[in-house]
Amino acid sequence: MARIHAAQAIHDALHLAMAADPGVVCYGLGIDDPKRIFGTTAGLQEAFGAERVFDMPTAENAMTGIGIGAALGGMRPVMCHQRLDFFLLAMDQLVNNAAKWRYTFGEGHKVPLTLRLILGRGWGQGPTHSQNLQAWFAHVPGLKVVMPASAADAKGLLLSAIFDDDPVVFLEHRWIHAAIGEVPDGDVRVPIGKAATVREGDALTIVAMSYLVAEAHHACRALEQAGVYCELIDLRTIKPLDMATIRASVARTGRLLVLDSGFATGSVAGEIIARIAMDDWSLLRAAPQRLAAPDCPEPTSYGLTRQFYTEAGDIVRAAGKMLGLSQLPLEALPPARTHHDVPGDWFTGPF
Amino acid sequence: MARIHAAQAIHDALHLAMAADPGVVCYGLGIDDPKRIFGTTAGLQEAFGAERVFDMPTAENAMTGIGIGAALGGMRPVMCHQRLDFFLLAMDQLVNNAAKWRYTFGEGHKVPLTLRLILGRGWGQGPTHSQNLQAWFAHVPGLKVVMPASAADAKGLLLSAIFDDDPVVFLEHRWIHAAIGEVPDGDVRVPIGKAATVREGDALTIVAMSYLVAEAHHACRALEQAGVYCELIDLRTIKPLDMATIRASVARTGRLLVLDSGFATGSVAGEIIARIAMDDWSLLRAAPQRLAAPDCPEPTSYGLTRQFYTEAGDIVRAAGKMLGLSQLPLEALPPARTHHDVPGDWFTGPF
Amino acid sequence: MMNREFSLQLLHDMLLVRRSEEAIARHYPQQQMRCPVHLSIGQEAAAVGICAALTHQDQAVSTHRSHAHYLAKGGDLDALIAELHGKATGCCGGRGGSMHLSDRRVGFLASTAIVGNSIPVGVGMALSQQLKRSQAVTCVFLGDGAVEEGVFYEAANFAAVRRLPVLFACENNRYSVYAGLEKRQPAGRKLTALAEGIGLRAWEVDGNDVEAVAELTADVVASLRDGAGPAFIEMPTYRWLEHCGHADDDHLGYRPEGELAAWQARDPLMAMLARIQPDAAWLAATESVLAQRIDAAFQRALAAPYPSPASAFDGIYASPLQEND
Amino acid sequence: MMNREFSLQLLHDMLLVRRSEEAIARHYPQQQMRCPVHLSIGQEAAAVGICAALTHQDQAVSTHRSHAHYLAKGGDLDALIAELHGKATGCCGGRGGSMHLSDRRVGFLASTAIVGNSIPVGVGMALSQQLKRSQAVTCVFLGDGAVEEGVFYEAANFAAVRRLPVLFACENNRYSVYAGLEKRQPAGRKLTALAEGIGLRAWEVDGNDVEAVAELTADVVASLRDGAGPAFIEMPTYRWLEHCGHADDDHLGYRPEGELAAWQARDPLMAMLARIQPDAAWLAATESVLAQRIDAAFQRALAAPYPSPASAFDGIYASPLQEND
Ligand SMILES: Cc1ncc(C[n+]2csc(CCOP(=O)(O)OP(=O)(O)O)c2C)c(N)n1
Ligand SMILES: Cc1ncc(C[n+]2csc(CCOP(=O)(O)OP(=O)(O)O)c2C)c(N)n1
Ligand SMILES: [Mg+2]
Ligand SMILES: [Mg+2]
Repeated sequence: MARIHAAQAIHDALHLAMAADPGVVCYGLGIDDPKRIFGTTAGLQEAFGAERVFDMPTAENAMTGIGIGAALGGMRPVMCHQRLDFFLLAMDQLVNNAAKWRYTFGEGHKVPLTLRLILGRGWGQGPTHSQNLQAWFAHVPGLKVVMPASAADAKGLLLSAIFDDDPVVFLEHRWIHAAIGEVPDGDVRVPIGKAATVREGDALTIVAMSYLVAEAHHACRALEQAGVYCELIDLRTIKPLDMATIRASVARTGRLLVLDSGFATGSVAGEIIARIAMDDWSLLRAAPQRLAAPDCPEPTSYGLTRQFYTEAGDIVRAAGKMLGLSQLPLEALPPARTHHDVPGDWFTGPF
Repeated sequence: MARIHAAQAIHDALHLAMAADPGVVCYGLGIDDPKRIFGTTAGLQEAFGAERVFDMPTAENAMTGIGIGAALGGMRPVMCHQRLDFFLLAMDQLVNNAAKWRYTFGEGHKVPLTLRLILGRGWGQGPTHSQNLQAWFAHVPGLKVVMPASAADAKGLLLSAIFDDDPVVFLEHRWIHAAIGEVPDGDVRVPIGKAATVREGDALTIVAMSYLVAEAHHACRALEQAGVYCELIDLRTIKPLDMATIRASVARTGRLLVLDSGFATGSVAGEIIARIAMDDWSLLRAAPQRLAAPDCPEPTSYGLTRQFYTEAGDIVRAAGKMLGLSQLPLEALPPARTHHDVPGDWFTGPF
Repeated sequence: MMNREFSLQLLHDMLLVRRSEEAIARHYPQQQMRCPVHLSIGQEAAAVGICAALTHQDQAVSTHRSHAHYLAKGGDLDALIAELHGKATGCCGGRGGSMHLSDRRVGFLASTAIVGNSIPVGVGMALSQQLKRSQAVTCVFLGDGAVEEGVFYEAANFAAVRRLPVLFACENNRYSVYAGLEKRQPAGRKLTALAEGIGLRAWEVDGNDVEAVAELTADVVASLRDGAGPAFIEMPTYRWLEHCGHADDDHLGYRPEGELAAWQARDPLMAMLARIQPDAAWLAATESVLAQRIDAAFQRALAAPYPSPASAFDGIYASPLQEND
Repeated sequence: MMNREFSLQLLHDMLLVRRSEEAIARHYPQQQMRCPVHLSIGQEAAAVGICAALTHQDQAVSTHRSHAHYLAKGGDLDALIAELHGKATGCCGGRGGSMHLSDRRVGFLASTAIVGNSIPVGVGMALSQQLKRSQAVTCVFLGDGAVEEGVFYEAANFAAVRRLPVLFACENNRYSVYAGLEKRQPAGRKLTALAEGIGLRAWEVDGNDVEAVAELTADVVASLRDGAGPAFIEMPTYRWLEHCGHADDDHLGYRPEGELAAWQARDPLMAMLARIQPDAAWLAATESVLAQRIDAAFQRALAAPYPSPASAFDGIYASPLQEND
């Protein structure tokens, strides 16, 4: 066990995986550059050589197909993109090939490919450096999708992704890089497909993913000050959804609020709500709700972005409405950051 | 008014639009070839010249960006792909550029681009010629998405799409090409964003899109024989959703069944169900349901594809379950086609 | 000069492809093969000549038009015909159909229905071969249309940067569906010059001359095994039948009058026959064995069961999803 | 030889770009420009030389590194600086920030943050120019990294097929972020040879010699207006500061020792000063006017309001969505 931040945890997972299996190769723009993808690939090339750890041309589509081919050739490629948005160029390879070949061609065609896609937020990331398209990936049969919220899960899910025999989209929020927590030493994996109940309560089930789990924790703590105990479920895996865990919680609380960092329409939050409404209708005591990003491209201006992110206060307000609270414990929330567009005051740009 | 099939209606819309506005240009693989994209572009190049109607290199991504640039240059490009699946190559241009520029750059940057994407089905279309990814497009702010079910709507929605100042994804199901119906003469547009209530009833609201509307009609007719009157809503537009029409119907019926031709998880059907559950909880008298494609790549084999499509019988069964019918009027359905993988016995392949 | 046994093998393989494709065309109208088919009649020399230089350890990827590549790579005729029929005995258990063939036993990695999208996969396979210090190479079959996809360019660039053991085998039949080259590519541009511009070593060889293709490919593959870096071979050739389907479509007029006839006069099979003048008995025996094999393949395919509908949702994942419903 | 007035204009425009970028670098640490910035210090000659041959009717698209292109194309300094500050008075009302600039008044169509993705848009604009029988041309600015994207290749191919009036202006600064060319492209491959392989007319010119760039571009643009077909100009040049941000980062060691110094010795601005020896009074006056303009731009930007939060969701669509909620 060590207290480290998630960027370090990711780094550790990569080192462990490469040491454990000579088939693991890591590549992506900047993987061996001075910044080492926010530090996550530090020392990797030094430890495992330029053949297994390499930078690439700016050619996302072919490089994804090359990962598929290498995977079929027995490798376990881990490809990293500094923003998910760049990866829109590679949808053909991901969806038409990686996701479908095991099914179409049979057992000889497993595609153990891990795609680290980093999600941008804040500091003028703007319309094309901030998209959270987990709903797209979740819609595609043949893919698995994970979104860690904590340092331990970042490590454990990345290890699971790398050693999984299917393509796994690992969605890595830029703001969780700084999340600090206890992380088990060694090759300790977090299973794909299992959500975690990170707070218990009986008033309301809050389901969150990735960085929103941190905001939800703040909200839950504040609500507890008002005597309202919410159950907080960290999804961790987006596909497959761990509906059993969500259902069991809703059975206790009768109320469901889902947080999603993606655009509202067609969000994973909507899918969860639909499934509960379809399959567990009788468990619900009130209309389920979601808080998601607005259906709007994200602007760059500091003056415009505040409304684009769900924050603890929004969660408290939504919970209050669902529970009919007359008074909201907003003052129990931690003081707001000086600037809404950075993870903390220590952050000085540009990314 | 004329009784024509939808392929002809699309053809007529293209001719009308090109005649009305010299800025309309049409391009796509095969647009001027002997098959003329299932007949939809017959005579177009002869009438409007090779400058405005042209074939293209097999280069979907750049050709989409070229459409965006031409649109910014004052044209109204209509690009056609014989399968939606090919268009996965162009997600960057569609999502990062077309969808976002009006918002990012302001008024000078309207992108009146129409994307005709044809959805394959049956006759061994297999995993990469059959995808119905409307949920993806609906998730993207800045896009509009339409899916006609009838000949009249195919014409009217295509005209609206072409003359709309925003990018519109026109999802054209291969099996509606043969749909025959009365189609108004001339430039008669069907507004984007309005669903149509195509059958009235009080027992159950069925929402469908595209070819599924035909299956739903059969199901509703059979259910009527059993004295069960369903309201059938043809969505027509996928983005924006006409929730007002759906809501008003659910207010009458209290029951909602949504049909979707896309993969179930993350489907538009799920979004509709989630919205009703969130916003109109009190209207529902039973758990809403959906029938969608399985979360599985579509195989090629005739022996495997039957379960990949929702048919009238499935709809009757689902309705029966929701309504607690003890007897299902399955015998009132029209006789099954000899082969499930073709729109009719007249179809002899290959596409 | 080639040794005669090898030449006869080339001739045999071309006959295998030709007769198989002819049989597919013949049977197709019976609607038992319910999937799009893209036949290679007229293009056999390219497939056979290239594959003659490859071993089963070498890998190949291909396109929508892949029957010839599969057979030439040593593929299983029965498994091919069954696959076209969507049967459980097909090389992909019926899931792939004509446009998605694969058989790892013979190093036929995959063919796909999205133009160009198997190209980088082949390059990735070559990357794994290089990383494993294998002597094997990968052959990427592609058409003149696929060259237009950016993914070809991107993949070729990477192959050149890493000097990967990959051969781009381009059958330039001048058409992409019904569209001639002039609609799609700059007038007068040579594909070999394009490939060289990107950084590939490039050759052109008569795609209807199986011996020429085989000879050149043998040299090029040897150089690939020596680490000389990726290569591109352009093979001008011609498709005789319609793009998709079983029929002759010359009446449609999308090709200049007489073009097909001129190419048919250069039939790669007849040219090879004329050149090596096989013994008549050998030829008759070969034809008859092939006819029987092909016949048997169709009979077996027809008799074989469809995959069980209960299996339709199996194997989407290698490590199964545990939907915790 | 150029006429002196024109040369002075080139010098002036380079000074404008240099001093503006220097001011941005100076102010950036104050964290009022809360968006990534990619500065062009060292690369001014390319931007200015190219744009000198373009009119406001001509269109340009650009990349993440577009301040210089925007200013050289006649862009509004105040609107640029305000945009970097996210203010309502910015050329995109603050929505775009440094990586998404646009100003249709001066034919600056768009710059984007996705490498390569403005390229086809520029080609499409050229298509509209051709269809409208306009004399205008489109300039597509791109970097040596963007060349690796398949979309460049696809777009260039189409431009060549249709002989579109498009100029690909490639600033080859040898780096994509921290990665040198040798990691990304085949050793020894010339970009001009690549471009010619694709079917473009291609030239290389010293990207640090503004007069040479301007002269060549004037000829090339004239040929574009005459319908000679698309052209590619490679301009070797060098970025002095870090890829993204305001600082010098030579200590990071990703560039060979002395490389930056050697290029700084070939400072395009100093070279031009040395060559045309402007009158000292002119120079002093120019510098002082520029300093004032730049200062004023920053003051105005700081004083300007942010766009109203209430407007955040306006204008997603040109024809508004009527969500029938
Ligand atoms: C991405 C994509 N775009 C378009 C198509 C439609 N299509 C199928 S085959 C084909 C022709 C390709 O031509 P070429 O590569 O020369 O192969 P050939 O058919 O001549 O063997 C096209 C355009 C497709 N399958 N995939
Ligand atoms: C599709 C995509 N991939 C990666 C990036 C990250 N990225 C931003 S700028 C850049 C460098 C591009 O290099 P070049 O085109 O030479 O331009 P320069 O920065 O040298 O001006 C990269 C890789 C991106 N923005 N978009
Ligand atoms: Mg071809
Ligand atoms: Mg560069």
